[in-house]
Amino acid sequence: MEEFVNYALYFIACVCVCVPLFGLGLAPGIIVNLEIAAILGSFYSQIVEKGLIKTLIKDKGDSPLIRPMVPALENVQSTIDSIENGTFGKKEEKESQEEHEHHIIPISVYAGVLGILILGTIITVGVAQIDFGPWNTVIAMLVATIKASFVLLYFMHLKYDNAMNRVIFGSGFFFLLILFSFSIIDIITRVKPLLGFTKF
Amino acid sequence: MNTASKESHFHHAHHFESAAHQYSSAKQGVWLFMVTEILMFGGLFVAYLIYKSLYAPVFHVGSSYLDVKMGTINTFILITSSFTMALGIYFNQKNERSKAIIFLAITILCALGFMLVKFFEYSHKIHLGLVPGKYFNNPEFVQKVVDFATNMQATSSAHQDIDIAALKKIAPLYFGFYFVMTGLHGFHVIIGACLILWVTIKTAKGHFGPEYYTPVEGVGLFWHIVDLIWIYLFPLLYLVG
Amino acid sequence: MAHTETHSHDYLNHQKGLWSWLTTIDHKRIGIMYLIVILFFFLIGGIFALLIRMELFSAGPTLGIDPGTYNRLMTFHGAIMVFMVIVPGIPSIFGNFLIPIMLGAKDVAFPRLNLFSWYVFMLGAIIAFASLLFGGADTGWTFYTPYSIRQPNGVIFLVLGAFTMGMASILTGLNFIVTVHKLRAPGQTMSRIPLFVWSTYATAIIQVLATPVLGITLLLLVAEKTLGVGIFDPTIGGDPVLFQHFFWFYSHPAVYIMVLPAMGIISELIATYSRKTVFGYTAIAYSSLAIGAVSFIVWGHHMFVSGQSEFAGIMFSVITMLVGVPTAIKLFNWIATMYMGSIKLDAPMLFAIGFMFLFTIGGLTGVWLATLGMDVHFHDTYFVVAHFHYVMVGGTLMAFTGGLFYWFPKMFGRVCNDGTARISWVLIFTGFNVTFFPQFILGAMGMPRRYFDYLPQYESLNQISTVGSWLIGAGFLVALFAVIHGLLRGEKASNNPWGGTTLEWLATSPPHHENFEKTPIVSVGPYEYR
Amino acid sequence: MYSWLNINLANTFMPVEGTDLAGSVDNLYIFLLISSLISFIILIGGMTAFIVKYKRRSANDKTAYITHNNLLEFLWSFIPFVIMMVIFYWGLIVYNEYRTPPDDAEEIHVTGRQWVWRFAYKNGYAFSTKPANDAMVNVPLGRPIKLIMTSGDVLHSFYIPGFRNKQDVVPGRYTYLWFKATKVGQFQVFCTEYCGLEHSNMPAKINVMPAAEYDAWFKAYVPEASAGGLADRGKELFNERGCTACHSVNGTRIVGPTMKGLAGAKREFADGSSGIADDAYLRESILNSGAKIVKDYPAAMPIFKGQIEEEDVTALIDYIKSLK
Repeated sequence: MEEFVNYALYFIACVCVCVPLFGLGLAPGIIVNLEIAAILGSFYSQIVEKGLIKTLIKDKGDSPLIRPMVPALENVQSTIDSIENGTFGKKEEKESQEEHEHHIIPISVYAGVLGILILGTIITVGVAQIDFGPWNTVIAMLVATIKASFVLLYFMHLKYDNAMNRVIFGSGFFFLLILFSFSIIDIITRVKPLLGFTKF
Repeated sequence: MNTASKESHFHHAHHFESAAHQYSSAKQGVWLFMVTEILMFGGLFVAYLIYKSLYAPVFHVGSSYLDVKMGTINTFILITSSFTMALGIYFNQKNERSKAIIFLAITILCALGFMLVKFFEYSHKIHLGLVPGKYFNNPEFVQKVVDFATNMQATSSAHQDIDIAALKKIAPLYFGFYFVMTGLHGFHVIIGACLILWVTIKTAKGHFGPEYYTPVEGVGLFWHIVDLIWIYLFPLLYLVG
Repeated sequence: MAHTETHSHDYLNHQKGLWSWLTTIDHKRIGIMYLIVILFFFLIGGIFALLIRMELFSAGPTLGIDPGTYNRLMTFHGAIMVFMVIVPGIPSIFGNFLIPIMLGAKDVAFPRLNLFSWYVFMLGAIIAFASLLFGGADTGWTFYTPYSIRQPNGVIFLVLGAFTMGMASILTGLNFIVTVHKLRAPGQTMSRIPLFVWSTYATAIIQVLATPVLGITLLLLVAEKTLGVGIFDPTIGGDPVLFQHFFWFYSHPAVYIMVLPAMGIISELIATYSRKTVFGYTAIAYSSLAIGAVSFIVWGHHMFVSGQSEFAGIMFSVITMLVGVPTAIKLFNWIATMYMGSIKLDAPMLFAIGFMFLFTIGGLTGVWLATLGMDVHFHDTYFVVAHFHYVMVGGTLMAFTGGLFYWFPKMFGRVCNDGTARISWVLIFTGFNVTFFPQFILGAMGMPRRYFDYLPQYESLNQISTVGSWLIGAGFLVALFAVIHGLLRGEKASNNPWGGTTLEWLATSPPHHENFEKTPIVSVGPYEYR
Repeated sequence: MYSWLNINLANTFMPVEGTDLAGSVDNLYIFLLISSLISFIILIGGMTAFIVKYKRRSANDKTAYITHNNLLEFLWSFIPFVIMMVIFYWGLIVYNEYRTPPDDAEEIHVTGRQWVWRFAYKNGYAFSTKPANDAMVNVPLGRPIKLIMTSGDVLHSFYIPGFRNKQDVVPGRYTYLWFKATKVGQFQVFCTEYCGLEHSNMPAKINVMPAAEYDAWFKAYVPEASAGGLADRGKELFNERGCTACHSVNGTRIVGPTMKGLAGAKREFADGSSGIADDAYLRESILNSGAKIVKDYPAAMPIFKGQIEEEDVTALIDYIKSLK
């Protein structure tokens, strides 16, 4: 009996804490911030008049409890300000206006990225031959992520793109994470899987 | 900054304020479509990871059947094609049309090369009978899975509860995943090749210039996503089994 | 259209001939084409519904059809209504027609893509109906494996049809997100766009992020049926519960795709007919996004008794309670909008009141089904059937009909006869309650759903329910008559017949084919009733 | 548990309670019903009051410009949240009773197949619900029973409205459901997960007997020694795999053709061809039923290829041939 009850209480606590923190801490982009701010915003816009967050940060900013929350609170405040004074939507327009002349990356950078990708492939294949047991998976995924991030940043110009596109792309992985974590939470509690990390 | 420079007779669409406005809208639209591609392949990766953790022996022996040499060649092909695609866009931006056509053509050749290598891999597996579910008849593979599972059970106590008899029926599952994932990816490579062909023809006809090259960049983004998916597919299937 | 040639550059008469319609890239014409097609599918889905209710009139086989045909009727009623009427319904018709006008834009961001998604939608519908030639599908609209794997090939066509229509849904969602981001009128910040645009924006985000997972699930199902891949087939290692996870990961956000645009329409109707600024604009706008965000992490409440583990059940139950809060916020805000307003009970407002009435019942019973203790008894009984009809028919279709009568003058330049529309409301509202409230009781008494035949003790309530379904059928026919009559002989409509303040009422009705001669400058909120 | 809550009026529609658990579910049901009724009356009552009070009197009434009120909005989002957490927690307590069977529960094995339930007791007594017979699942009064359930082909769901209990039956693994009956009598069982043609014709009955009578019945049963012949093994399989659901052995037609006198008889098929029902035909029809469909019979037989071992097929054929 207790096992279920404390599971449930533990879970309620973690949902109420991690959703705002996870959202604000990891993904500063506009949509994810907006959606998490939506949950916070719908309470703040109801509970907190204007400026209470500012006063909260100003006078209690250094108390141990509030200090870690300060960046997150500023984030929410800046989002609400940008929405209130109507600069929210327009911001990217201005950004893309300055970036008017389309950003052209020199060939040398492309060549450099190609080199890194080829090197990465050689490393993964090489490392795969040696049997590190459980660490094989971790290394392979690490190298693949590095290669993927280079392709994303330079070949796909994500580095010079505005924040909205980065957020759009990030939200895809975020929702994949949700699908995987909730399905595996169900399956782990039913069937004992052999985690990829076990030594074969 | 007039929106229509002299050589490229480009006028931005009537419902946009300026060329930059149209460009950033189009870019955002393409990025949104890339998210749907990631989510679709992501669903497959999630299913693969879940089943790999459920039936580890089947996936371990299965991946040893894959030819890592061919996989590596394919990875090199796709990476170079990604590079030549990026150059194709670069020269279009610089308005050097002939160079752009050359690099786009190389990208299409790489795509066809990728499909050729895949054709050899597939025909080799079909010849061995290592095909999904219904049509699977390779008892030797099933036997290998069973042997591997039994010695796994013998070596470490953690895996006592593997149901060996069931593994006999589950063995073809690995090749089900292999053919669905690489097949869907191969289909996207073909779509990419056709799109690049369409863009090369438009480049030849001089529709693009430093002012307007959105279709090339859009197709480029799609091609890089296809390459990105293969970057994750290759280690998951071939190396990490 | 018998329409006087006063000014020919409104979008209906700007160009003539069928070919100009089939190759149009004007978002208004595409909205009308979606309207015609979706009303036709709604008619077919409705006929299947009436046949099902007729069959369930009495215990034994009533219409003399065998269970196989009944199961096909049940499957096609579900598939047509979900994939062809309610999911594309409000976003593609009213979203396409109104969002550019409400934002003061000339068209959606990608007009040709808009037309392409209409053709993809039609292709999907044709493929889905082609399944009738290959033995039809009798798996229910949820295609649960391993049953759907063992059925004739008709299932493959229905699944591919649903996949293609999902593709059209992604493209429409993509189009709306970029339109809302990039094509707002000068001075129109995100807090000055109408609430209908906010809710369709939240819907578009869900469409883009949820539908691909449905795409891959249906593709895997087709691979399962053709190649026997074994991912969902338990005899060769698959896990049917995993199919349910993948299916409901899309299908629960899909029910929010269905209801969020309806909430958007209700915000518009209540604001205009109470002639009062909406109470808690930011709260309603943020609630749409909050519902969109939380809808992705609650799908497990469809699987409490499906063999899903207890811990996952607890987790999904607590998060489903979270989703209830933003919905409750919206309901309270709408009612607060009516406070101190000046309410005129025209037909669209009647449909909005009907929505509030039925959606409240649907929402409250939803909380019951999210409670673990109750769902074990109520799952897969007629209680669930009543719940989702209250939310979908009572919610989305009431709002859809209300929206149709509300924006009819703007779309066609003519006003529908208000009396006929009110009669149709009375018929639909009473018929609906007579049909589906007894099903709550049937569910409590334990009658399972998708039953061709039932025990005699359930007969009397089923008979009441069938009579109610005739009333709904009559009600929607009267509504259809009101629309057709309005098209042909409705009296000319002014630009702003109902006194609305959102941008579309500045345009002429029917609007200029470029929406506005001069792009309007927005300086105030959307509901400024001073 | 809460006597003042136990208003029988609200309880009339729920089937008769067969277990204590059903009692606590009904209390939760009454609490939910009343709380929803109150909130419905507040919401819709408030709305109708506003509609009547603020009727539009003239074409251009002036209305109050109220945009928001923070305290009110906080109240009506925090209070529903608290109520919902209370409802969740009460539901969790009841759910916990559902899902933690006591250790001393007696086990009965249940196998769901397309359109038949098969029950097997610890003492070897086993029976199927089809062909329709009056055999019922005998269960002792006041002692916990745990049903270990699996499915032979597709998803089914074992639902006992009287006990307010339901659990899906998933092929390929075991799911369980437990109850402690507190009222003697018969309780209806339905299949609630859609499973095809006869989904609505797959009932069973649980017969709650006084404990002493149950124990007597339980000991009285002596499994008759099976003669061990192939045909007997075939007969056992014929019942065990649910063939009785569609094929009779006494000449009457159910869904599929009868087995009586089948071996060696001439058969016309749906595609107009005909043939003798020899061993090869029987084997093919068992493993791949779609191959030859007999004229004017539905093609509703599941595919058994890959689900029945070779020697079981020969045992079945032997049994069919013994049915003259």
